[in-house]
Amino acid sequence: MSDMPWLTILLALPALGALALVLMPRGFARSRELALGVSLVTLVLALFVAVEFIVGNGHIQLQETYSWIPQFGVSFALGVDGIALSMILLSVILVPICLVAAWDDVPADGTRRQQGYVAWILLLEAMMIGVFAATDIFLFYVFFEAMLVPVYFLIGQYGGPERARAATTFLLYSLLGGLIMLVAVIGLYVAGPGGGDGFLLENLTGLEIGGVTEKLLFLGFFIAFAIKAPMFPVHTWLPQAATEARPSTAVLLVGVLDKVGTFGMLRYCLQLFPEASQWATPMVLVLAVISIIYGALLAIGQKDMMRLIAFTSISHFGFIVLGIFAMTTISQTGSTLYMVNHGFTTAALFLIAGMLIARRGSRNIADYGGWQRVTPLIAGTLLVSGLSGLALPGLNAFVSEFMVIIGTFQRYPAAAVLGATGVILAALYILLWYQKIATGPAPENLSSTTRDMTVREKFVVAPLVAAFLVLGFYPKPVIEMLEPAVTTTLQHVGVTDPASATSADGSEG
Amino acid sequence: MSVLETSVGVALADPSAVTAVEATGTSALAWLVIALPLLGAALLLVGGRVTDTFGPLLATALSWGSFVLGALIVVQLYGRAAEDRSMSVQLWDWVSAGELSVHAGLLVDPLSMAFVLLITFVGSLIHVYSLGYMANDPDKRRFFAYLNLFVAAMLILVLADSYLVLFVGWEGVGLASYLLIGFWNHNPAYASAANKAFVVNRIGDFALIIAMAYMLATFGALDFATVHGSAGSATQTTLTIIGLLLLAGACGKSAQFPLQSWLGDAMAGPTPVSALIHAATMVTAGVYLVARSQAIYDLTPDARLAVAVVGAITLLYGAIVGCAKDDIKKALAASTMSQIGYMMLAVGLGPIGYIYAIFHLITHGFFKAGMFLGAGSVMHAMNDRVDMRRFGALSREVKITWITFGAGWLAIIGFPFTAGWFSKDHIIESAFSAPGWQGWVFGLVALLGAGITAFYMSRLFFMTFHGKARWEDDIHPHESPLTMTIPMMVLAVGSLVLGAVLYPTGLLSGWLEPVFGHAEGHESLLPLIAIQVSVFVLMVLGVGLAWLRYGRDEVPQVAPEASFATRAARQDLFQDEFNEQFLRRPGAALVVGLETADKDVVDNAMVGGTSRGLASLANVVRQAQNGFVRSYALTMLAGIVAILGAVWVIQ
Amino acid sequence: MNLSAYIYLATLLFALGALVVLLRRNTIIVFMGVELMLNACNLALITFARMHGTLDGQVYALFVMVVAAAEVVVGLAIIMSIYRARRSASVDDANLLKL
Amino acid sequence: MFTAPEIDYLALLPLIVVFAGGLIGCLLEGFLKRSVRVSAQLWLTIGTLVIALVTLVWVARDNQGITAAGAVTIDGPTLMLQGLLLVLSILGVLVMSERLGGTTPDAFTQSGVSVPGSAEEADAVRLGGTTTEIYPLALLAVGGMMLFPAANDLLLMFIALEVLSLPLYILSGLARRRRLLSQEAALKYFLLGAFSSAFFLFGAVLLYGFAGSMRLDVIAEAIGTETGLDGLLIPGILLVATGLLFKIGAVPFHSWTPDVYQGAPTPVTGFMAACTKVAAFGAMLRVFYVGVEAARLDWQPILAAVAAITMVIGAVVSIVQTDIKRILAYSSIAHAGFILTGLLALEQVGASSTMFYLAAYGFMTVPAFALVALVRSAGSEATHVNQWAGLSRRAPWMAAAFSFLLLAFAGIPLTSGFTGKFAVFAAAIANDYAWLAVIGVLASAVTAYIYFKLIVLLYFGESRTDTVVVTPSALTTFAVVCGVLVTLGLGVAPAPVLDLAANAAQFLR
Repeated sequence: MSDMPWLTILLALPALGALALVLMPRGFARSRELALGVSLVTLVLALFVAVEFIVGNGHIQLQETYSWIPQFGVSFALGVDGIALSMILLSVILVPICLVAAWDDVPADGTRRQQGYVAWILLLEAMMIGVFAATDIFLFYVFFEAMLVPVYFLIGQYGGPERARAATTFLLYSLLGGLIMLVAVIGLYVAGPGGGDGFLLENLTGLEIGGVTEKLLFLGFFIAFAIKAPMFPVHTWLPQAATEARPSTAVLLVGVLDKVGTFGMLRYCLQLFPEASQWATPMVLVLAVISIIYGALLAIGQKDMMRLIAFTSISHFGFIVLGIFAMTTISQTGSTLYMVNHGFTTAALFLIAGMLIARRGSRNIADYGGWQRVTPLIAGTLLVSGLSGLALPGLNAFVSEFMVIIGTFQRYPAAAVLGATGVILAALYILLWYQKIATGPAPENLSSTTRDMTVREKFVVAPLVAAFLVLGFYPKPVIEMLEPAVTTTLQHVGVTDPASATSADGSEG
Repeated sequence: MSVLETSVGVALADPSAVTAVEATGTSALAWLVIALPLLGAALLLVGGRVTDTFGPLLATALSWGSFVLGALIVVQLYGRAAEDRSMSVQLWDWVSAGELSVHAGLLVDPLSMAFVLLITFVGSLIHVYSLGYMANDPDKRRFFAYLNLFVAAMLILVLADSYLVLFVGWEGVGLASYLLIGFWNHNPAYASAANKAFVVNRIGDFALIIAMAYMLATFGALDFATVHGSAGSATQTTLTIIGLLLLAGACGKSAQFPLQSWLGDAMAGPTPVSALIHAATMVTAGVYLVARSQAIYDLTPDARLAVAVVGAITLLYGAIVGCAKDDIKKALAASTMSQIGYMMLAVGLGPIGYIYAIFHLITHGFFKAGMFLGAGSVMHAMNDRVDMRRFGALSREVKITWITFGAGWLAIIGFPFTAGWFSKDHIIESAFSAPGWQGWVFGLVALLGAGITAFYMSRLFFMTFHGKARWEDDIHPHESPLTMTIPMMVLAVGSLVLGAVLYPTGLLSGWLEPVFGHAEGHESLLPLIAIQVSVFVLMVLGVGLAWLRYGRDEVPQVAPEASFATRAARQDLFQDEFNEQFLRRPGAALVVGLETADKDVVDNAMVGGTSRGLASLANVVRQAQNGFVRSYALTMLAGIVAILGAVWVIQ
Repeated sequence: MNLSAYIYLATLLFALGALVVLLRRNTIIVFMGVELMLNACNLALITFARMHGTLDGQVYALFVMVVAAAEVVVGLAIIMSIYRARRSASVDDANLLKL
Repeated sequence: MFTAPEIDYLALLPLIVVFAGGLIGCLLEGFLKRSVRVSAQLWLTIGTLVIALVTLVWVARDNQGITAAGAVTIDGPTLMLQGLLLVLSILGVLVMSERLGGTTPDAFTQSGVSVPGSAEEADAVRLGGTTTEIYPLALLAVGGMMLFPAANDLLLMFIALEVLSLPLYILSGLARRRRLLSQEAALKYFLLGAFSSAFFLFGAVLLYGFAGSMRLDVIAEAIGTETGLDGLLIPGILLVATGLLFKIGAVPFHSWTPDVYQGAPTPVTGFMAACTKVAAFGAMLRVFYVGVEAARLDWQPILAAVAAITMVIGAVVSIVQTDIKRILAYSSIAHAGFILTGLLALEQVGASSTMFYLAAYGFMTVPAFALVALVRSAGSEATHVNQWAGLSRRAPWMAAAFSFLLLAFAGIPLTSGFTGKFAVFAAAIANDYAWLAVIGVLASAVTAYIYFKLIVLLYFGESRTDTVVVTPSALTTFAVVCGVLVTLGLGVAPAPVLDLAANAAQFLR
């Protein structure tokens, strides 16, 4: 069983699904069903992969390496550690949910529009799997950049009125970051051992490049990831993109795609450039803390709910980056867990906001009010998702946010305390939003046909809420998957956890 | 876990040394105490309309189930030796990474069980009461779901065996409180009140999170056993900081100064909620937290002093505000603040105060819940009016309510031999025994507070039940149904006799001694009898003054113009104005400013600036592309000359 | 006479040719400027051939002349057609394509 | 004194075939009647090119060497570039032959000598005039192009330059529509081309003065020895470079590019853009790698500066263009800069990356211009960007193909554009030109803006009713499909071609 090229199959499946959809005749009526089927099969397959994965081993597993472009030193190499696998699982879980949520986004009008829509989503899924599974830096870069295209079309072709501008801004930002990274990618190869497989991660780890070169290479990678993540001050594309994108697209964009940024920081910045990472830590921590507070404050002031969610994500990404660069086992495990949790939380927020928008036809928060009385279930699940967003204990995000804060505190108390103020601000932006949407007298100007959640929408929300609870109360399986990988990363960086001031067994020993 | 091999005597002198053994018997089912109401909440919320009919009853039953189970556990503990009454129930490995290892675990010990009994008993009574009170509310099912959720969260809070699990309950009760305050959120003001409660609480929670971070960094663990066990090895500064952070957390939850502002607004919730959450249980969580963290506070007099100071300030603050409120629920809320101030003061006094704090907490849970339920009953009678200036002379109309409320009133003003008398007098006495100047200050504050309490509670009582009827025209007061009155009666009995049952018999102090240790004999600044007499005299003065002004005299139906002091008290000593002026407005301005900055500076400079720069550069360069061949040739020649020139310069 | 003088002359001629291209408006004259530049090259070629004492340069010059002639054919054809269309031989009039 | 030089006819066979084909074409012009001329010429031309390609692969490859008195080198780079030229010109000729259902190639005037808009012209149209001379002209140009990189002698290089340029000048002026623009383009191209070739010649003369021969190997030997005329070396090199830089359209010798690209018949533009660049870069490679490599310290900085400024200007100015052909022209300028970056790296990797990029660029440019020619408004080509708005709805395949090519231009991974950029930047970084690579990626990001603006327009713009996409015949379709497939193939599996380029990158000196 383990000889099977699991990851390649996993990657190819949605890609082939997308191809099949494109090849279907114009006006093919079952494209949504086909896409959903493919994504579900992918999900099942991914679960098989997860079973093959040996938990507790921090190294890269399920490796496959094929020579691809030996002249450049490029291999088609896939493999996962716990972090990558968790992100892949997040992706393959979210895609079917998004497909169901997007069921009525694009009507089947006899053209290829609907086919295109779901095909792009499947293609995106393939690339998301690829970007997390790649263990060759060139391959990673290829997916990193190629991924922009499906998103670009998903936003630009199927988004809101300002979609063209949003799509372009998104693309240029990401492309700029990516291209800067390209220089660093090449530079890294030059600094490395070279050869026909010189881009393999394992060949580039532990190079001890040192000096200015390492710092520059680090910056090349970091800038790309910071844009992707996105961190202050290179975040302005996200609110635009998230606002104009369809909710499902926004979920995949913010929930999964942006994680490539933080994933990259962990996997590439830290692991490849340990010295430079430590050199850059103060700067990064400052940016992370600014992101947390800045994103949260801006979220409070938003009038457009999609923008609001986008800004909350900027705040949350601040936490993730904070945890990554605090470089303690707890903080990094927290950050990686946060990456998973944030995926679910944001998905729920975007999709439920999308349900509201579909009913009211407006993203403007002020157009709502009293909807708890009209659509109690939507309002209720919105609240639950919001509570997850503000990291209420018992729901998923709490565990990770808490771990980030206390883990960071072990090494950088000031950053942790400043970052933790995000906890207070989160309560403000979520609850004020919920208040404006759901509370107050029942709206009068609403057509009587406005229905509460449909069965389809229940299928969208139920797994997400289930994920909140499971990850909130029993995150252990995920943590066990993540922690060894984090430990390995920290070993590469050469950082050990700070010991507590008093030994654990205390004076009574 | 290994059982400690130290003698019992030492263990009692150093209560943190009590090591929990793995729970057996009924105690092992402690998780069920939490699970029952949690299940109720889940069923009612997920079940939807199907559960409309039987949901409320089910919720009530499950709550009682918890109480019964809690009682059985207490019985089991009682059967064990005093030092063996601490048991742990390990459920599952919750969060473990690196040094952090937190199990979802419960600590069943006398302190937690005391709370369990209080919560489930009062909670269940209030469930019953709500059956009547909410009978006609269309969202009754949701209400009971939230109530159950609250009970579950509160039980998690008190049963937790680590700060992190405690925090789950801590925020869980915050959530339940938020949901219930905003239960009638079609009124925008109520929704705002709910938000305010949550957000202010979050400030406290923030401190608590940092406290936990500090603990982890210091002790490498978050469970009570390790943290308390190794508290002695931490530096004084560390302990003080942790103590202050925990205090800040407690202030948020218990509406202590300076995070007190939300409690008054929280009265927006249905009255049973105010009784259960904002009087009897949740708001006392801060006191529980400090008491539970005694091992830390014992070692840091500075933090303890801060606790006492906060308690003393709040005690007076609440009392003063209580004197001026005309809204019956807000007056009760102010009184709650004040009473919790007493408890905080007591825990801040250290070992001498812990037991009295918990004692007062329990009695207060009874009498204050009783009075809130009474207030609810009055509102029920008065078509949900809350303005006491339009009450009066209700004693005849709602007799049961009047009597039960009277019991609570007697208890809170500290009428001799009622429950409140036992618990509050001891706190005042303990306050006088604090060392140095603290004894005088805290003692006198507590004493003064007792007098003011007597005044404002009597004011409330007289304005509501005595004097002339000042009802609005369409009001026809009527007594509440049995589902409401029976809980009130039970609580009234508790208010009167609980003190006598628990204290003189040594029941409570014996029960809690394994946790808090034996209270050392202490030197009071004043003789005990002097204190008791002064308390009594002050009480009589307070009641008398209130009678003169609100029982005998005509009470104006509209609040008259008043002195600055009265106006200040009516407006909660300007707490909201302060927050508005110094927190909300600058905050809002900051948000607006940042929003503009994000658009105009960050986006504009990064994106707009770059694109504008490039476009203008392009427009400059393209001027050279003017279509004239000769101009192109000139460009080329210029290029050649430049290149040759450059080479010439280089060489 | 120093051979380098011819080189300077050739350079001068070349520069003159370039200036003609830059300064004159008539297309034919502009083209003549280019021819002048080519012929300056020829002069230089021959001079260098003389300097190096080989015949290569002279042969090169012949080639260049042939090429120049071919260029004239094509060039004049283009100039003619554009002249017929526009009734103008000014290079500055051909500036529809710009920016 | 003169001895008849040895000439290896087998090595020159492809060249001979092409020139012979061109001459036969000229004869056919005279003898065939009008009605059969078009197809006869087409078949002759294609046949000639195919035969040349076959002889190149089967004959010339086995007869490498320096021949014809040291004037012609048939070596790896020559063969590679000649082969590339042949394939590209086959595609180019196919596109030129597009008749769109008419009887004559659609893009070309039926009577080049007639005055635009005159009665003469109308008569020619009525009588079914054809401009079949484009075929021999194209063949002769291809011959010149093939000779250009093979020339080991600057004089031969000059002649090849003229041989390739003169037919192109004429081809540029033969557009059927907008003839004034076309003629103006021809004039500009001609005057500036002649001007620049004069500089090239003068440079060659100076080098002759320096070394006593125009043969590159002699010049190479002379560098470093005292010749008495050392001062001529550097000006000579730079003037020769000027002539070549003009051909590739490098700043500041680029001014002609946009005007000529815009005015010339679109298929010619495509042919010229792709093939001229290949030929000119081939010549550059030979001059700089074989001839004056030893003096690299003098010319490398200059060329680096030119490359940098070329990338920047090409990229920046492209963003304010509103005409598709001008956009592609500026893009070709920017691409010239990218290729120069690779060329600067020297060594084998410089040559191989340059050649690979040329292949990639050629295969995207020809089909791109072919597609441009299909978009019509009121009978003539609609090249203003606004006329392209919303085309995807009416011509999904055309829009998809063009967008894909734009992605390749932008250098998105999985297209040849990315592989090419990677190759040249990698070469540059490995040889201490990292700064140039940084400028390169920044310029790429800027150019991406305009490419994606076009995609935005194609897909997300408001559709215009007066713009139509004509259905191409099999000729264009074949060329476009070929180009797109190669572009994809070089992106996904470039290893064989990279191998080829690497093996071919050995110059005979």
